[in-house]
Parts: sequence; structure tokens; C-alpha cells
Amino acid sequence: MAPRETRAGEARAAAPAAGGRQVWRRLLARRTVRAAGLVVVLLVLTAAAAPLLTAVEGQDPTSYHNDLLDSAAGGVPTGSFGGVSAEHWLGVEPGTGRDVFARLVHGARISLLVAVGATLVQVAIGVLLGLAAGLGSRLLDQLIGNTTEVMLALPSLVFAISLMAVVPTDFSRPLLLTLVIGLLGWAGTSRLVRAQTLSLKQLDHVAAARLAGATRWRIARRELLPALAAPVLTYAAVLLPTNVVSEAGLSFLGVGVKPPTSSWGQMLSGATTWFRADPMYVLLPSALLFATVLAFTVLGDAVRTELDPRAASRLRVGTTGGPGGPGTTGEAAA
Amino acid sequence: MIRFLLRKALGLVGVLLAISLVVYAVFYLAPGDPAQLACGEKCSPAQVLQVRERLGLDAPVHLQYAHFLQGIVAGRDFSAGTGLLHCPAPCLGVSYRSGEQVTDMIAARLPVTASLALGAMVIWLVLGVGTGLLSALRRGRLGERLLTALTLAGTAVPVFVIGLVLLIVLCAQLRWLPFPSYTPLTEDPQQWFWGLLLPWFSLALIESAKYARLTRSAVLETLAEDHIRTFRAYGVGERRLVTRHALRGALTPVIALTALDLGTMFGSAVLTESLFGLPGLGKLLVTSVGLIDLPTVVGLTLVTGFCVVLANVVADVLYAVTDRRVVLT
Amino acid sequence: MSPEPLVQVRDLVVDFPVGDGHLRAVDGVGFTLEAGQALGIVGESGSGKSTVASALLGLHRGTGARTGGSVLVAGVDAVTAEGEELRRLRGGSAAMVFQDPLSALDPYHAVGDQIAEVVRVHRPVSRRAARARAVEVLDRVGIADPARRSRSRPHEFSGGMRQRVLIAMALACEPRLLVADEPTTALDVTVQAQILDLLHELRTETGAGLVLVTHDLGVVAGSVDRVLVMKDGRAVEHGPVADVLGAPREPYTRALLSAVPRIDAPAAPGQGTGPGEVLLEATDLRREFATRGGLTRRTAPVTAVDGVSLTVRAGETLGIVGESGSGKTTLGRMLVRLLEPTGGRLHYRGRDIGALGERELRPLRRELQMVFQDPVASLNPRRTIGESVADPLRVAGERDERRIRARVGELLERVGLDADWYHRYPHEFSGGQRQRVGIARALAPGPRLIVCDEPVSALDVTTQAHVVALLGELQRDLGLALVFVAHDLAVVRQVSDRVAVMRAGRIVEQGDADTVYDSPQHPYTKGLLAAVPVLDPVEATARRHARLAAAGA
Amino acid sequence: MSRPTSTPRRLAAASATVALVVGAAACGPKADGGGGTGKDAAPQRGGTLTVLNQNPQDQFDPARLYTSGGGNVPSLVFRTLTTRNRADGAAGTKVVPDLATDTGTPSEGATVWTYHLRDGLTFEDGSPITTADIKYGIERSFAPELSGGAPYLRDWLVGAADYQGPYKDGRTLDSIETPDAKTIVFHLAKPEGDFPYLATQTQFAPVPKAKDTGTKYQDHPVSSGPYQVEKNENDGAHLVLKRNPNWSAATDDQRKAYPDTIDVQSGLDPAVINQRLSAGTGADAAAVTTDTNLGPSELAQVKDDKALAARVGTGHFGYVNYLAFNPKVKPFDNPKVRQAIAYALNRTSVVNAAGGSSLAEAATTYLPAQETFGYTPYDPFPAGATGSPEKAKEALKEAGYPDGLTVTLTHSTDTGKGYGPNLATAVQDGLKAAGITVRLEALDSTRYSKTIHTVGTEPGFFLSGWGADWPSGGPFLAPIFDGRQIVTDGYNFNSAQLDDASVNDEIDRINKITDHAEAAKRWGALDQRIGEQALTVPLFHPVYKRLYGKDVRNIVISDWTGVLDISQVAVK
Repeated sequence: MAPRETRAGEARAAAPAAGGRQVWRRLLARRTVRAAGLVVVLLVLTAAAAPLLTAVEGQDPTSYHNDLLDSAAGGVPTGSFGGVSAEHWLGVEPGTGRDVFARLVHGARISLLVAVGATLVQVAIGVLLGLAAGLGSRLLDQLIGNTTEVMLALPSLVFAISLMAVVPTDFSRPLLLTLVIGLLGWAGTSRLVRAQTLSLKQLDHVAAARLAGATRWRIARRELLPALAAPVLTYAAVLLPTNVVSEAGLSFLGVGVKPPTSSWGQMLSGATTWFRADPMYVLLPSALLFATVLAFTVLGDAVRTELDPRAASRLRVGTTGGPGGPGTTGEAAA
Repeated sequence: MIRFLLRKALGLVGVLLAISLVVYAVFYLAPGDPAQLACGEKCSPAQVLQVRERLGLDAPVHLQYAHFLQGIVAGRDFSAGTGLLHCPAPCLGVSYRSGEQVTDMIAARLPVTASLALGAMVIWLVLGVGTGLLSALRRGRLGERLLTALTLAGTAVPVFVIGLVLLIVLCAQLRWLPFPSYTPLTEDPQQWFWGLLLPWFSLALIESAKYARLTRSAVLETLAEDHIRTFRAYGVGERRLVTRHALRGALTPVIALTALDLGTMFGSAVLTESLFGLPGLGKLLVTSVGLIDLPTVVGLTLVTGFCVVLANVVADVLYAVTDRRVVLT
Repeated sequence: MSPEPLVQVRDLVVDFPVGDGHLRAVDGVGFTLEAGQALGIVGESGSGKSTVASALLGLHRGTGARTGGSVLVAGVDAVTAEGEELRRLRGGSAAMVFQDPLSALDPYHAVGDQIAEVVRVHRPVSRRAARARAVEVLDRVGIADPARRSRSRPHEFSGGMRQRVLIAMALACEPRLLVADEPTTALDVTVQAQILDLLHELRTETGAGLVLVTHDLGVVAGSVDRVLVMKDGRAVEHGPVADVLGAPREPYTRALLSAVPRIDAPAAPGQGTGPGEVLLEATDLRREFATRGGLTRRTAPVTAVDGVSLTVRAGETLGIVGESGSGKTTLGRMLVRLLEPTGGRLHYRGRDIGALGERELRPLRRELQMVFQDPVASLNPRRTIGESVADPLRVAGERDERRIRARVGELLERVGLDADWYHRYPHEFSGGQRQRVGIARALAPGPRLIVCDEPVSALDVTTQAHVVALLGELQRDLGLALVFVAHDLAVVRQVSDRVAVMRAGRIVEQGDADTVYDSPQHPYTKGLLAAVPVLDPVEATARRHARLAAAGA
Repeated sequence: MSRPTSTPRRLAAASATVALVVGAAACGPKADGGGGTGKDAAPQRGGTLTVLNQNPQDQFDPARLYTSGGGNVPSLVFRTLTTRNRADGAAGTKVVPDLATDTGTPSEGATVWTYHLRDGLTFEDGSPITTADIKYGIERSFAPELSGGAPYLRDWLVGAADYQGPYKDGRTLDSIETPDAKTIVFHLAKPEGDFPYLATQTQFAPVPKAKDTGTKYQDHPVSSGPYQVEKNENDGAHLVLKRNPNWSAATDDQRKAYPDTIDVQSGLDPAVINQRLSAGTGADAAAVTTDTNLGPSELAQVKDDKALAARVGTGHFGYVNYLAFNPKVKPFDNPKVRQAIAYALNRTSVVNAAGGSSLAEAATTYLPAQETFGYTPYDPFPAGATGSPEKAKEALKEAGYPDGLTVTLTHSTDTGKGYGPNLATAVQDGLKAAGITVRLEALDSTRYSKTIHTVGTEPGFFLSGWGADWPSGGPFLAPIFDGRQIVTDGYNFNSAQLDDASVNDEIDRINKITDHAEAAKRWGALDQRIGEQALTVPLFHPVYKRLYGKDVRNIVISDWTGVLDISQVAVK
């Protein structure tokens, strides 16, 4: 369920970066980043204000409108563009007549919540285990390494389905989805963090901390975690949209959120067959999903470029000066 | 190298054992009664008992697992009614549902998934690496941005959407492609090719996005390296710099990722196979999960797990082969 | 003198884009170079010397840098030339030898192919002929068995051999000008001498011009005819090498020259207190690394330190000198127990600390500190320098924020920094300042012994001199014991009471610094000392002849 | 039981309730189906008929198949004692002789049934078919190795309850007598007027003992019908049948067997099947499906396309989708609560959720709307198509819930089945207006069927469905409402756990009637009597809408199966 990290990304040691504020400023200076950020902010706001927005429209996400459907034609909405009207801004759902706009904005809540939650779970477990593997004994490293391998080798879809079936139904579905996606998808993060930890461990400032008498835990917290933030953040930006799609996939297979709750995945899974009869119904959730993924990917890429000095010096004829090394002067052409 | 492979082989056995244990545990906890399912809903309790006994489900779960392990090492015998059905090692058991040997079932479906995965791989490599290269070369231009957005669209849209839309447009409306179907390569190569073209593309479109991004960043990274500067300083043209030097650098991660993806593909082509009705491993897996057909599920997860682990090893080896600086331990 | 010089640079100006504006890296530099002559461009980091070298080949084209003035190389203006003309210039008329021979070669292709590729860019020859030419130039630069070695990839060569490959590549198309940018910086001193000799030899043989860019005045002394000293993008002094090094006119040149540590000058380091009690005693110390073999190679443990015995007394400085791979860094790290010895014993004040676990070591840690080589990697870039220095204090259990501030301020001032810089981040400092922070951090827990691992090798000469002076001062004032690990023989002599010379994990010679330097016993020490570049051009030439004679004999 | 609407990716194929394979039969020019090309030219022999299906023919052993009327594809290979009449509409619900000379002679109050074989019957290898082969076929269906199939034989035959088939110890069933090679006599433990219907199932197909290979038999069962298995790949995912040279049309008046080859491809997505049928390129022009309805979205497309509309076959299979109550669970013990739900239900929403009025007919009766079941129109709780919140509130008040009520509706997660989330939310939305708040509880399909069919775990209020194994009121009502069929240690289908002596007695009385029309009337009356108790709320009777290729002719769709009968179609 999680994307595989690339070796290239894995092997790269976290590099020192300029101060956080500076990175932030540079990020905001880019037009694409601002646009992507705007999309994300809008999405979050929409999700948060979903009840308000639907109230403005005067609809709710669960009410049926049989009068807007052509029952003999399989329940396709009457009217053009999937039944778009002043009452129903984005038309109604085929087969039920539920308001598409209301379902989309309410669906955003679930999709984002589950995706963000699952990403947090993945990152938390991944960082914890990755750090433990990188800092712990050989045995522990081996153990975690093998567990990671098992996690990667498990057909996660099957396990997601089975796990969803094992848990009692009164357990909150969104939470369960979050946990299932999260618990099955941490292996990539853990590998990344382990590799990063191993290369960071070689750095002299970690040795210095050891000489200062710092405990392993203190070293992990003070010296490693801050340096891990950048690669992990970047990786999380890749995980997040994947988790949105995972949620969609599980909903598609019928083990997602409980009806009548809507999520984008659930809408998409129901929509595919309507492609010809009611294209609007397919395009809307697809477009939203696409925008979300695009926005997060752009942000992730930008963060990575800013935090990764190799990317920064990309395509420049860096003339590393004398023994002073790059960094202090303009000669490095940074 | 030998040591590396030995160590990996040992690890593989461990991983597979762990996988089978986990599958047994999950299915033991999961609701549902395989005997009842195999017998049919209207079976009487007495009949269900008989079936349970026949399937060996009356034994405690740890014994069932032990029998399963024994089958892998030494083979097992099952009652086939008129006689005994010998299932030679490595025996993964017989399906609760059909009574077929799991190994046979897997062997019958492997070519389907393999055809799907390998064909898709070719396309996603051509498409992904090509797009990545192009976007690395035309960095910052409008065309490149469009291309990047398009490859992103690939990652964002689930296969069940892309596949179905392609099917309706290409097969039903435009009739450019035949409807997907599987014909064994040995039977009719042409039909094999045409029948799988659409599934390949649906899978590849999604995968190629990843490769485009990987290629692009790897090429850019390599272009920023010192040795590129060397060749630039010797008057080597930009095109040659990219095709001979930068691409070569990008090849290593691409090859390694390809191995990994191929490995996972064997377990993850579920949605594609279901959508296009290709009787492959993924489809069998999902069906078997629904039927609580434990031997089939365990057998399939072992095979797919094996593929993933193997792919990891192959990726490591390829990594070392394509990049001599890497050493294997 | 021919009517037209080989290189004619006039009013060269290079601006790099930085943020919103531009940064002037080279500001109005001009010089000429005749065929067969050699020009040395020296300067500290940031002086713009490498930028000048790149400008000779027009390498800033297309990077966003703005170039002004004119750079005529073999009749082509590198500032304005386009397309085919520029391509012919690069590698054809002028060829560049880069600094880091490992990263300057494509790791994926055989070196012979890489050279052949360059040949084919400039000459319409067959693939086979180009390969033959590659073997020929590899042979010329002294690679043994060149036909076979041409099929090897860069990582299969040693550093010196790789540098030879790069030179071979530069020679491939018989350029009229060689530009060598810090060609020996990454190399050991003995190898450095060989490479410089090779360059000299090639120049006399082919009559090509040479531009040698370096930070090391010793390197130019024996290798060039004229010297251009640069500072902040400007040419400070320009003249024949003997004049500039022998009788510098500019104060900056003089300062630069005086900062260079002299191997022949017996220094009188901190003899103030005299040797005290034995702090650290290593007996037959060993360290093996279980390494990785290649794909097909068998794995065998590598012995980095092979039975080293030494003692360090309170208040003295022990210099450990050796070339790369000699095991000196591993030894240094074992002495402070960042690494666990795999054999032998290590006693600190009578207590065996060789096999102590991390937990038992922790109370002892504060007494054994280390200053690291790389001032970039040794400070956590995400923490303020104050926090880094305060770390040992906090670990030691100090909770009072005011006391910590005060103590950190004190330490910062002690190493010559401003106490108010507590909240600054490492990237806001220069290399020398960062190294001072590293020293302050090492001082923070109040150690008895500090191991300095190449503490100045990443610094410019002037900075280097300041840091060395600071270390000596601290040692005298605080009565510290120092273990000074370095490859630079001159620096080690400058600071050490006693010196140990390491090679391949063993100490080949150990003794009083003056004794070792003035009358080396071991042939390795002798060779090492003979390879050290000297500032006197006459002496340098004499030494070259001696080396060549020795090699020929 | 087969399910009317298309079944997208099913997680669990074990559908369960009743007839699995269903067959499909036939009929033709019915309603809008019109037959199109089918009418014009006389059907010719030859060609290849392609069958595009979702569900693989993963069982092809006559002992294991669970079919209604012998199935559609299976009936091409297996002939049985009796079979369904291959005719359009209601005529197709009749049972007719197949291997036997008549539909059976009952005696001793319908407890003994005697059959005689026709002359000249042979297997695919040319050897003659004897009654011993039929007896052996039935016996082996009791072996645990060959589990599956309908449960009736075990209940009905004397001494069959504990019988474990012939494999273990060679025991035979004494209640089946074969006095000679042409005669076979069945001894039943109780009167069963419907025995001729049961004899249509594949367990009544002859199996030559010498060729029996146990669990492997299904790879190549010995054919007694017009086709034999040529290829069976991936457990029935791809099945190719070719002509059986030893079958003679002279001995078989039901199967037409026009095409030379039948190519059954399964495991396909429903959308793909319908797209292929509608495009009709290449071999798909001569293709049909036996298990996939037009989806709602395709119906919208068909509406605008006359040519396509002419290629839709409409059929009815006896099935009902309903809301089930467990009166042992509060508040459903209160009949007024059940009535309130019946009043409140918005059947229009439900029908739309089931695919619209073309695919589902709103139902107020439990029995399907066909004469053969004994259909008697009634509506005990009339509330119009969209329900009556007022009447519901009234009933609620009487039940003691004047301020409304919250109940839990259990459903399956499987969207393809008639008990999925679509229907559940439609019910939920309808009850909202009457002040009944519905909480939904979803279970994955395997767990769902186990939960609702186990007495101890049965929820109070859930979605269910029922179809008959043959077109008669008996198999429709008895398993659901006969008190003696309550199973406490296995799968129980009497979800209301109704044990009413008068109902039980009436069922016994009707079972003795061997005149089908007479029995049907009585079943209809019984249905109404039970319906008034509101133990179930019927939702709808599904309608089959199936597309067939443009070269397919001689369309026959019977009311027995509701789908076109493969044995009748021609592709030339």
C-alpha cells in the first residue's frame, strides 16, 4: 500500500540545511508552491466547513431525491450534466438522487482525515522502528529488518480486507481504515529512516554528542530526529496521496466507510460504471482526487528540493573552491 | 556473493514462515466457516461435520499448520473419493473449494499474471523513462510541466477508473483495441498481445508516472555531478551527456525499482485482473479470501511473498551489477 | 616570444546569481601566458581562483553567471565563442584537470572509454583508434599495463592513479593549454609530488601551457614560472614565482607566506608545564573492520590499526602523522573510545577502558574529548552553536539556564568568538569559526585530554595558523594533553612535543618531534619528509631532480 | 440464488442461499426483447456461441452443482430424469421428461416415485445409459469429498440422512431401486408432490461408475447431453464445449443444440461483459451472458439506442428481496413496529437503488408475480409507492413509540448482492420521514450470511432475499416459514422462527398435492395469510435484462430461469 522508496532516496544522507524560516520563505516564493498550498488550504477549509457549505446550498449528503431520477433508465439523473440545478449545484447521484456537492464536501472530510491519519501512523511507526533499527543492536536491527521485509511481502490488500472483517463493526470505520492503512504501510518509512539513521550516525556531530555523554535516546531526539524531519516529511508527502488512493481502493472493494457516509473513494467506486451515462459523476471525484494528489506531490517535491542541497546545486557548475569547501562564500555558486 | 545469497535465502525462508503464520492467525480469527462454505449454505450440520473432517479442519489450528508445513517438505495425500490424491512436495494443500491442488492452481494462473506484469513493465519502462528523460531535458518549459502534470495524473487515478474509462473509450466507442482477454502466448502470440494491450496500458500508465519522476530526478541529480562537468569541459555535447552519462546513472535506481515492482505486481494486480477478467493470481487471491479457502490463500500469499522477497534480492544484485561501487553484504 | 600569447585574459569579471542579486566572484583579473609556460593561481577559499580557471574554458556559459571582459585562449574568446568553436576549445585547445579525481570521472564507464569518448568528440577517428589513443595516453601518464587498466572503472583505481587518468584525458587531444584546478588537494603528499612531477614533465615535453590553481603555496613553488595571488576576486600580486615567494611586495602575500607552517622550523610548543602523569596508555591496540567484499570478492576483515602502543601524558602534545589509510583516524577514535578496540589494552589513568560498555564509559566521557576534521559535519546544522556547546553541560546534569548561558559565553570567548553568538546557526559561520565552536564544545565538559583529528586540514592557511595557535594556547593555559592527528607534516611539527609516524596501521617511528624530523630513521619517514613541497623555488627544483634521480636509479 | 443486478467484483462468491448456477433458460421473444434478428431467418446449425460470464463454472461435477432446473451450461452436458420445459414465459415453468419417458409416476401418497428410461440413450463414449448410472450419480453426491448441491435428497430419501456416499465403504442407498436397467424407483420419507421438479437437478444425471475419478471427475465429466467438455481451464474460468457425437436429437426433444461449439469465458467484470455485448465485435457478435444483467448505467444508454434495445432479453426468475425481522429481538417482537416499518418504507427509493424500475418491480407479496408460484396479489399495509409516514407514525404510536424509534439494520458490504449498502441506505432514508432512525451495521458477505442464518446471532432487522430451486410455491415458502425447518445448530432460513401449527399443517397438506395448479392456488393463499403478520416486508422482485449479441437468434426465455436458454439459441 505504501509506495516503495527509491534507492536513490534511501541512500542519500540528510544534509544540513539552512534555517527553517529561510526554507519557508524560499518555498513561498515559488508560484507553483503557492498554488499547491492554496489547493490544500482550500481542501482543508472545505472539509472543515462541510456542514456549513451544504447548509448554504440547502442540501444534505444523505437525502434521496427520487423525483430527479429516471427510474426506467436505471436511475440516471434527469436534466443535463447529471442533474445540475440551482438546488443541486453539482447535480445528483444516479440511483439515489443524493446531492453530489454535499457528498463531495463531506467526503473530503473522510478522505483527508483517513489519509492524514494513516500517514501519521505510518510515519510514527516507521520513524520509531527505523530509529530503533539504526541505533539498536545488530539483533534488533535484524529483527526489525525482517519484520519490514515481511510487511513488504504481505499482500496488503488481502490483509486489509481480512483485518476489516475481523474487527467488530461498531468500531469506528474511519479510525479502522486509518489504522489498517497505517499499520500495513509503514515499511517504506522504516527503511528510509533506518538508512538515514545509519548514515547520520556516521556524522561527527553525533560522535560529539556521544562524547558529551549523551544517551542513545537523547542522541536520537537531539541529533537525529531534526535531521530526519526533512526526508521523512518529503516521504510523507508522497505517502499522503497514496493513502487517499488506498482509502478509495478499500472503499471500492466494499470494506471502506460505512454508508451513508460518503468518501471520495466510495463515490469513485460507485461512479465508474456511470462513465457513459453520467460522466459528471465520475469526473468530479476524480478531479478532486487528482487535485489533491497533485497539490501534495508538488509540495513534497518543493520541500525536497529546498532541503536537499544536491538538488539546489543542480545543473550549476559548482566550482568548489579551495580547501575551505562550499558553504561560506559565493564561489560555491550556490 | 555466495554468502550474501545464502543469507538472503535463509531470510527468505524466515519471511515466508512468518507470512504463513500471520495468514493462519488472521484467518483463524476471521469469522466464517470454510466447511460450511464448501458444503453450501443448505448443508445440514451433520454434513458440515463430515466436510470439516475431510478437510482436516477438525484438528486444532496448530496441528493444521503443522500438516501444512509437512506437506511443503514431504508432500501429503488427500482423499479424492475414488482413491487417494497424492500431492507431492512442495505441497501447498488442496483447495477447500474445488479440491484442486493449490500448486496446480497457481501454476495455471502464473502465466497470466506474468504476461500482464512483464508486458506492463516494458510499456512503463519505455513510457516512464522516456517521459522522465524528456522532462529532465526540457526542464521548466511549458511542455515539461504539462508532462509532469500528466504523469502525476497517472499516480492519482486508481486503476479501476483509468482502466474502465480506457476500455469504454478505446474498445467500446473507438474500437481501436479488442476487448481484453487472455490467450496463452504459446497458443496464439498475436491474440495474446492484442488481448493484453489494454490491461498493460492501464497498469503501465499508473506505474510509468513513478518511473518518469524517478528518471527525471535521477537524471537531474547525475547532471549535477562532477563528472558531467568534466565531460562538458571536454566539449561533449548536451545530448550525449544526457544519453550516455546521465541516463546511465539513472538506470541503476530504475532497474532496481523495476525488479521491486515486478515482485509486488504478482500480488497487487488484483484490481486490474478483476476489472479485465484475467484469470491471474491476484484474482484468485481475492476470490479465495472471500471463500475462506485457506490453503489457496496461504499458497498464494507465499508465492507472492516469495516474489517480493526475491525481487528485493534481485534488486540488490542488479544494483551491485549496474553500479560496481555497491558492495553486497 | 610569439606575437600572440597562448592565453590572454583582460578585465575578467564573473558574477554569480545569488538570491535576488549577484555576487562578484572575479573582479577585473587579467594575465597572459605564453606557450610552454606555467602560471600558478593561488589564493584562499573564496578568492575566485577556481572561477578564473573555469572561465578559461567558458564553463560558466549557461549557468546563469554573467561574464565580462575577454578571455582569449589559443585565439578563441571563451566569453563569446559559440557552438562548434567553443566545443573545439574545450578539450581540444585547452583541457582541464579537475580536483577530485573520483567524482570527476563517470563511475559507470571504463576509463578507457571515457578518454576515447573525449577523443572522438574532437577527432574524426574510429572507435578503435580512439581506444588506442586512450591506451597511449594512459601509458604516457604512467599507468602500468594500460591496455588492461583502460577497461577498469574509476573506483578500481587509487586516488593518485585516478588523477593520472584525469591527466591522461586532458592530454588525449594534445591541447595547447592545461588547466589544473587543485589537482593534488585530495592526494597524499608523496603522491602529490609524483603528480606535480608528471605535470612538469608533460609540460616540458609537449610545450603546452599550464595554469595551476591551488591554495598551497608549496605546490606552486616548484611547478610554475609565474604566480598570480588572488584575494576576494582580485589579483593581489602577479610576478615571477621567485619574486612573489621570495620577496613579496603585498602585505597579503606576506601574511599568506608567513602563515604557512614550515617543516624545517623547529617550533617550541607548550613546554611550559612539562610532561606530567601518564593519562592514556595504549598497549598493542588493534582494530579490525569486518568489511564487505565486492560482488565476487570474498569478505576478509581489514586491519585498520595493527598493534599500536603509545602513551600520552598530561600537558603534552602527541602528534600522529600519516597518509590516508594509515589508520591514524581510527586510532584517534579508539583513544576516546568512539570505537571499541578489537585487541590490545587501553588504560586511562590506570583504568582499563578498552572494553567498557557505553553506560560505564559515560562518566569518563567528559574527560576525553575530540575535535573533528570537518567543521561542517561536526556541528548539528539544526541547532544553534550555543546549544551545541551547552550540550555536554546539560548532559552532565546542569539545569540552571543562566549558569549554562554564562559558561557557554565564557567558552565562546575563550576560543575567540563572541558570546552573543549563542543563537546563531553553524551555516552563518566560516570554516575557521566553526572549528572554534567545535573546540569550545570539546572544552565544555572540562576534559583532560583532547584528540584533534585533522582539525585544520579543511581550513585555509591563515585560518589554519590561527586555530593551531589557539590549540597551543589552550593547552598551555589549561594543562591539557593533546593528541594531534594530521597528514600535514609541517603542522604536526609545529604543535607536537612528540611525534608518531603511522603507516598501514602501525607506528613506524616514534619519538621527540625534533629528532624525528631532523634525523628520521625509518625510510618511510625519510620519503615522506622528502616529498613535502617547499616554498623556495630553487630548493623545490633541486628536490625534484633528486626524486627523479632516485626513481631513475 | 442468483441475483438479478450485475455483481461487480464480488469478494465472496459463495452466494448461497439457493440455486447457485441457475441456469437460464430461455425464452424468447418476450416483452421488449422481441427477438430482433432471431425472428427472421430460420436457425441453422453451426458456428460458435460465446458465453461471457462473471462467475466461473468452477464446479462442473454433477454431484456438486447447485442448479435450478439443471442449469444453463451444465444442462448442455448433463441430461437428467426430468428437465424444465424449454419454452418462453410461463410455459417454461413446466417440468417435462428428459431421460425418462414421463415426469414420474407417484404412488403411496407421493412417497414412491417411479421412472422409466427412454430407448437409445448413450454416454459420449457410446456406452448405454442405465438406471444404475443414475443411482450411482445420486449416491456419490452424498460423499463429503463432493460437497455442495441441493439438500433435498438428504431430507427426502429414506435412510439418506447419515449416508456418506459410495466411496468410503462401498455402501449403496437402498431407497433407490433399479429393478432393471430402464427402471428406477425412489422411496421418500414423506410425501413430496414436487419430486419431478427435484429430478431436474444435475444430481439426477447419470455417472458411469467406471469413469468416476472422484474430485477430478469435474475436469471431464462424461457427457450424456449434446455437448462434451473439450477444455476446462483454471477451474472453469474458460470452458469449451464441443458436440457430443453420440447424442441424438431423436432422444432429446428439449435441447436444440444449434452451435457446434460453446465457448464459456468467465471471471469478467460486469461492465466489461455489457460493453462487449453491446459492441459485438468479432466473436462477441455471437455472444450471450447467463449471469449478468444490464447495469443501471447501461440501461440509460439502451434507452437512447433502438438497435441496442432490440437486443435486450427480459426475463423473470422467481425471487424476492425483502426486509427480514427476528421477532425474538426487541422491538421487533411488537407487530406494530413491524407494521410501522412496512408503512414507512419508500419502495421507489429501494427500486431505484436496485437499478430502477426496469430491473426491479416493487413488491408487496412474498411470492413472485407468476402464476406457477401461486401468486395472489395483496398488500396488507397499503402506503403507496413512496410509503406513508403518517400511517407509520400512527402504528408507532400504537406500538408505544410516539416519539419515534431507533433501530439497527444489518446488511452486507457486498454492493453486488441484493443485501448491500445501496439498499440499506435507501431503506434508511425512507424510514427517516416516519421518525424511525436507522443505524446501519455492515458485515462482509461471508460473515453476513453466517450471522443472519444462525439462530443465536441473527439480528433483529436485516436485508435478505429468497429464490426458489424450482418454480413452485413450496420451495419458496416452506424453508422460510415452516416451523419444523428451524435449524438451531446449522444454517437456519426461517428467520422469523415462525412455528405456527396451522401453517405447518397447511404446508404438509399442500405437499401431498401432485396437481401443480391446484397446489399453486393453496400456496398463494398461505402467502397472504403469512404476509399479514408482517414477519417480512417484501421489497421488490428483480427483473432480468440481458443483452445478447447481434448474431444470436432463437431467443427463448422461460420464467423458470429468466435468462435465455443456451440450448435453444443459434448463431447462424
